[in-house]
Amino acid sequence: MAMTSPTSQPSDFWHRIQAIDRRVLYVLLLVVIILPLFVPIRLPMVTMPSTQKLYQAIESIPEGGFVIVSATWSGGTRAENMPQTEAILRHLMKRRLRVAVFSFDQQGSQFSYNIASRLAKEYNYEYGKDWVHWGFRPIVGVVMKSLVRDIPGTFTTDRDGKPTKDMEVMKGIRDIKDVDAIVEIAASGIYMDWIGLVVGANPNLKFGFCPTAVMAPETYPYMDSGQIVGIMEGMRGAAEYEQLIRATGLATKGMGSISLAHVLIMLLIIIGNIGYIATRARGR
Amino acid sequence: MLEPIVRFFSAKPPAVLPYYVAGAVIFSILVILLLINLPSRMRKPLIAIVTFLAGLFYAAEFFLPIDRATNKNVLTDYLVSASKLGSLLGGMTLTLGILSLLRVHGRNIARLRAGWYNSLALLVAMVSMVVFGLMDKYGANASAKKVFNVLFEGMLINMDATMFSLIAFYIVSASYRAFRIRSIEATILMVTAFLVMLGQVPVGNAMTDWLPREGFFASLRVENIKQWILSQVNAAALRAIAFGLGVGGLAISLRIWLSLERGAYFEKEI
Amino acid sequence: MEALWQDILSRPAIYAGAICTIGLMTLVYRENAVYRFFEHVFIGLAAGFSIVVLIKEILDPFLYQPVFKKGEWYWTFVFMFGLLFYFIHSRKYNWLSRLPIGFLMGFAAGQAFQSFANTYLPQIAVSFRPLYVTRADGSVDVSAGINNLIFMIVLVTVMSYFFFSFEQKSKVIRNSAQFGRWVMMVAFGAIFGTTIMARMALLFDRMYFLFSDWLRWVQ
Amino acid sequence: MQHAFEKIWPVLIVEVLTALIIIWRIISAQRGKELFIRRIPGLNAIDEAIGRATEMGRPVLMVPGIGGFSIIALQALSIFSYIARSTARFGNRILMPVADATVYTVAEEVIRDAYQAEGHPERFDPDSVRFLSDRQFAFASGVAGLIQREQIASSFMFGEFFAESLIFAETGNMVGAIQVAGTVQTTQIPFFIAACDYTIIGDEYYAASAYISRNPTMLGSLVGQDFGKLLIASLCVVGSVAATLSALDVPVLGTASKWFIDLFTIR
Repeated sequence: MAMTSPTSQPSDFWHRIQAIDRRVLYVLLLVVIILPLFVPIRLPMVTMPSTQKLYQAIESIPEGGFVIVSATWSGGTRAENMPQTEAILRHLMKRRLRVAVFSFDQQGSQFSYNIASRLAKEYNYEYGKDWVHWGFRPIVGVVMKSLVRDIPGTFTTDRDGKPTKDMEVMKGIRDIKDVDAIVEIAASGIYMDWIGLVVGANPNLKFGFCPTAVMAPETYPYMDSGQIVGIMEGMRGAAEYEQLIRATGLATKGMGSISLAHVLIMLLIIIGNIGYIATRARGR
Repeated sequence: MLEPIVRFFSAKPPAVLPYYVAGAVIFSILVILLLINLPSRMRKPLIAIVTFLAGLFYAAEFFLPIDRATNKNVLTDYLVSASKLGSLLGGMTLTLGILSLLRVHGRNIARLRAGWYNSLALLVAMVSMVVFGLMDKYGANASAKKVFNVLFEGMLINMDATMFSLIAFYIVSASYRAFRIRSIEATILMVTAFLVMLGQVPVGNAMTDWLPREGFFASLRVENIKQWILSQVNAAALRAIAFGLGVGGLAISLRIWLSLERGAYFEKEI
Repeated sequence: MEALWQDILSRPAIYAGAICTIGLMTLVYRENAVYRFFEHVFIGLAAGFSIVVLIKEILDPFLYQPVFKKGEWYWTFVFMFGLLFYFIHSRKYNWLSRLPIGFLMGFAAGQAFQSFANTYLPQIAVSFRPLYVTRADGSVDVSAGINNLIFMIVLVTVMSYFFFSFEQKSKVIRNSAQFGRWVMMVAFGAIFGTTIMARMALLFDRMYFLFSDWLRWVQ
Repeated sequence: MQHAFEKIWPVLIVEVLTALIIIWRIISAQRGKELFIRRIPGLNAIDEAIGRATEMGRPVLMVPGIGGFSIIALQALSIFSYIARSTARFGNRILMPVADATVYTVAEEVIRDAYQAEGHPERFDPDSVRFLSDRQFAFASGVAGLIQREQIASSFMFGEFFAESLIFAETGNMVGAIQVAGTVQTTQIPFFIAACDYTIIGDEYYAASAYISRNPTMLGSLVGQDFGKLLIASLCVVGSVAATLSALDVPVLGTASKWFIDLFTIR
């Protein structure tokens, strides 16, 4: 299907639009990716039901509720997972819910701490009182099984090794029944472990999942069955979420770039085909 | 009867440990000397036996009856050791790879071939990563940690991300060039890619936002078309391909396990 | 100038990352001396890091610690067995390297039973799709039935494409295989379309790194 | 599913039966039964691609993917051994960057053997098979650089490929190489289709060595595999009929159908 580019090109218009130099395409791409960083581009946005559901689930948590955010991602998927983490934490802090962050990934632990502490400043969240970071926790199965029965016992210390026992944020939190929601931001199939080991243990627990766009389709069945309460799908989901909580963050900018890039690709495909059809029609 | 063997292979206190380790080394060397003199007609059967036994462990672990309560059988507890063994053996080949790098680039430098300075840069980068990486783990030097941070977080991670991101450029040129209505297959490929792209971005969704959200016409909204393609056609086709791959993989595994495999590596006289 | 130095020294990792990013990105224009240099640095760093990982995460915890800290002396045998790999460069005793290689192959092959059972067997029962579907309230869901029928047709026709030895003289099998190939193109087009999103996000992340983390032109 | 006895029936009916059929077909094929195999166009193109490299006097690239040492990598090496025999005959320069040290170790031997078997051991350049990096994108940067510097004429990519597939395929396309690719990572097939001249799909990959070598053992195995696939496909069809019957609540048959579905339901 991939024809090697023709060596001798007739210089007429229809042929030329079929063989635009790749460097021209690359410059165009760079322009559409960079532009929205500097010029805010507002594109029409339709919120997907999956994003809406996640937002409503968080909205329905009573004030002072306790939410666990797990950020199991690393640098490789920063582009999608960072805006998601930021959007969800922003919403939780806006609603003044108690937040506990941790990660099954070493890098994710660092990233999520940076994001949370930056937002904490913005929303006057006090560490230890309003939020806590439990740090990096290896071995998924062990942590999940144990947090169902005993949360303070599972996370005895925070990321700096300080004991969590007397922290105000953990007051009254004993086991999974005291948790209102868990949101996992991940680039892997870890949602299956949450569903298998944790979600069923508390019927009122809301489990939200924020996968990368590539991962998302395989999670739809679990939203239909209600095991996942809502899904924030890649950067696009994050952009929609930002719109729902009325914040313009990284995802809105990113989505501007990404949408324009899609439009660029689609236009190029159309142009190429017009040229192809035109030359073929003439060839007959 | 097994008791003395188990005791022999148990952990040993520091006092006698060196003797056991030295004994194991000497014993292994003796075995290797013996193998060196093995007549050639016995070599292939020996390799076949080793391969079979290695595979037998995992096969038996899977097929042996289990205790319902613990979900284990007699071999399950050894899985961890087996995977350590596998990583250790696999890891030991890395030195062969590194030797290849050293050979190719060492020669470039020694003969001052064109671009020898690049080879030098490669070796310098490698050595500094090893030195500071190990200092980072086993030393407590703050400035060493800082250098490691520049090498790892600053350079390596960003280089990973950059190479990864180049795919964005290539995906543009590839789709521009390949998605032409040249043949039925190319046309199908293009149309679905196009529809899914429309469903991916808000701009596309806005195009069909005038359609109702419920009822029959809702299924014509681009995001629903996209979802339908992914959940019905895509899922079914990928599953069908996966079944084929599963059976094919099983067949090759069987052939290798039972030393029935033929072709390049397997047919050579040794 | 002074201020620039201060800035570089205060965040050297960011500066190093930015230079590496730009250096590798020049590849899309064409292969050039700058790219070549950074490519070699990249491979060198990666090789160095692999050595570090080998020592830190394999040799230390699986060999040194068990043998010398816990007294599990028998791991010495594994190490000695692994040394047989190095006979690969010997002309005469080259075959000895086939022992550990055969061992690893056997290991990989033996796992196939479990991985087949784990990966593919559960997918069989999920493919049992009823053509008659009722909703919770008892009414008939026609579209779900049609979707299930389409699912089955796709599954079977695509599988028929992968029959290698049944003679494709039969018109039914040949048409089914042809249709299966077309349906696969639908699937591949869809994968292509969904992947674009993730790749564009990566490029955006790079630009964000350059313009925000490094240059601080964007907040 | 960690153990067979967690749900023994599907394991016996599908997995063990398939395995036995494959072994049986292999053994009967070794006794000399004539076997047929359908055309796989991508594999026929291998000779064409080598021929072009010979004409142009530019090197041939072979990439065995970035996966570790496994059955997939071994399969790639059998294909490359065939290619190396041709290049040994025609005297093409070859390049084979490898991403896994164990694969590299075996690959060097396989390629050297191929040259030996063709009677041209002197034409084998030990530097042509080289370990680059076991880190995905470091390897990708190295291969991309190699493709452009060496201006390769043809490129063969067989093995496990992930996101880097398009980097290889597009840079190869840039220098105008003829490209043939195949991988078991189905998510990468679209990118190979878009940028390569020939792509082999799905388990055509596992059929490749049988197709090229026409070795009876391998062909027999292929026939056995077809039976395995036929078994699974029929089970799916029967299962769907059963699911429909049980949804319609047909007396007797409905109950039998439920039993049948239960038999195969795991978890």
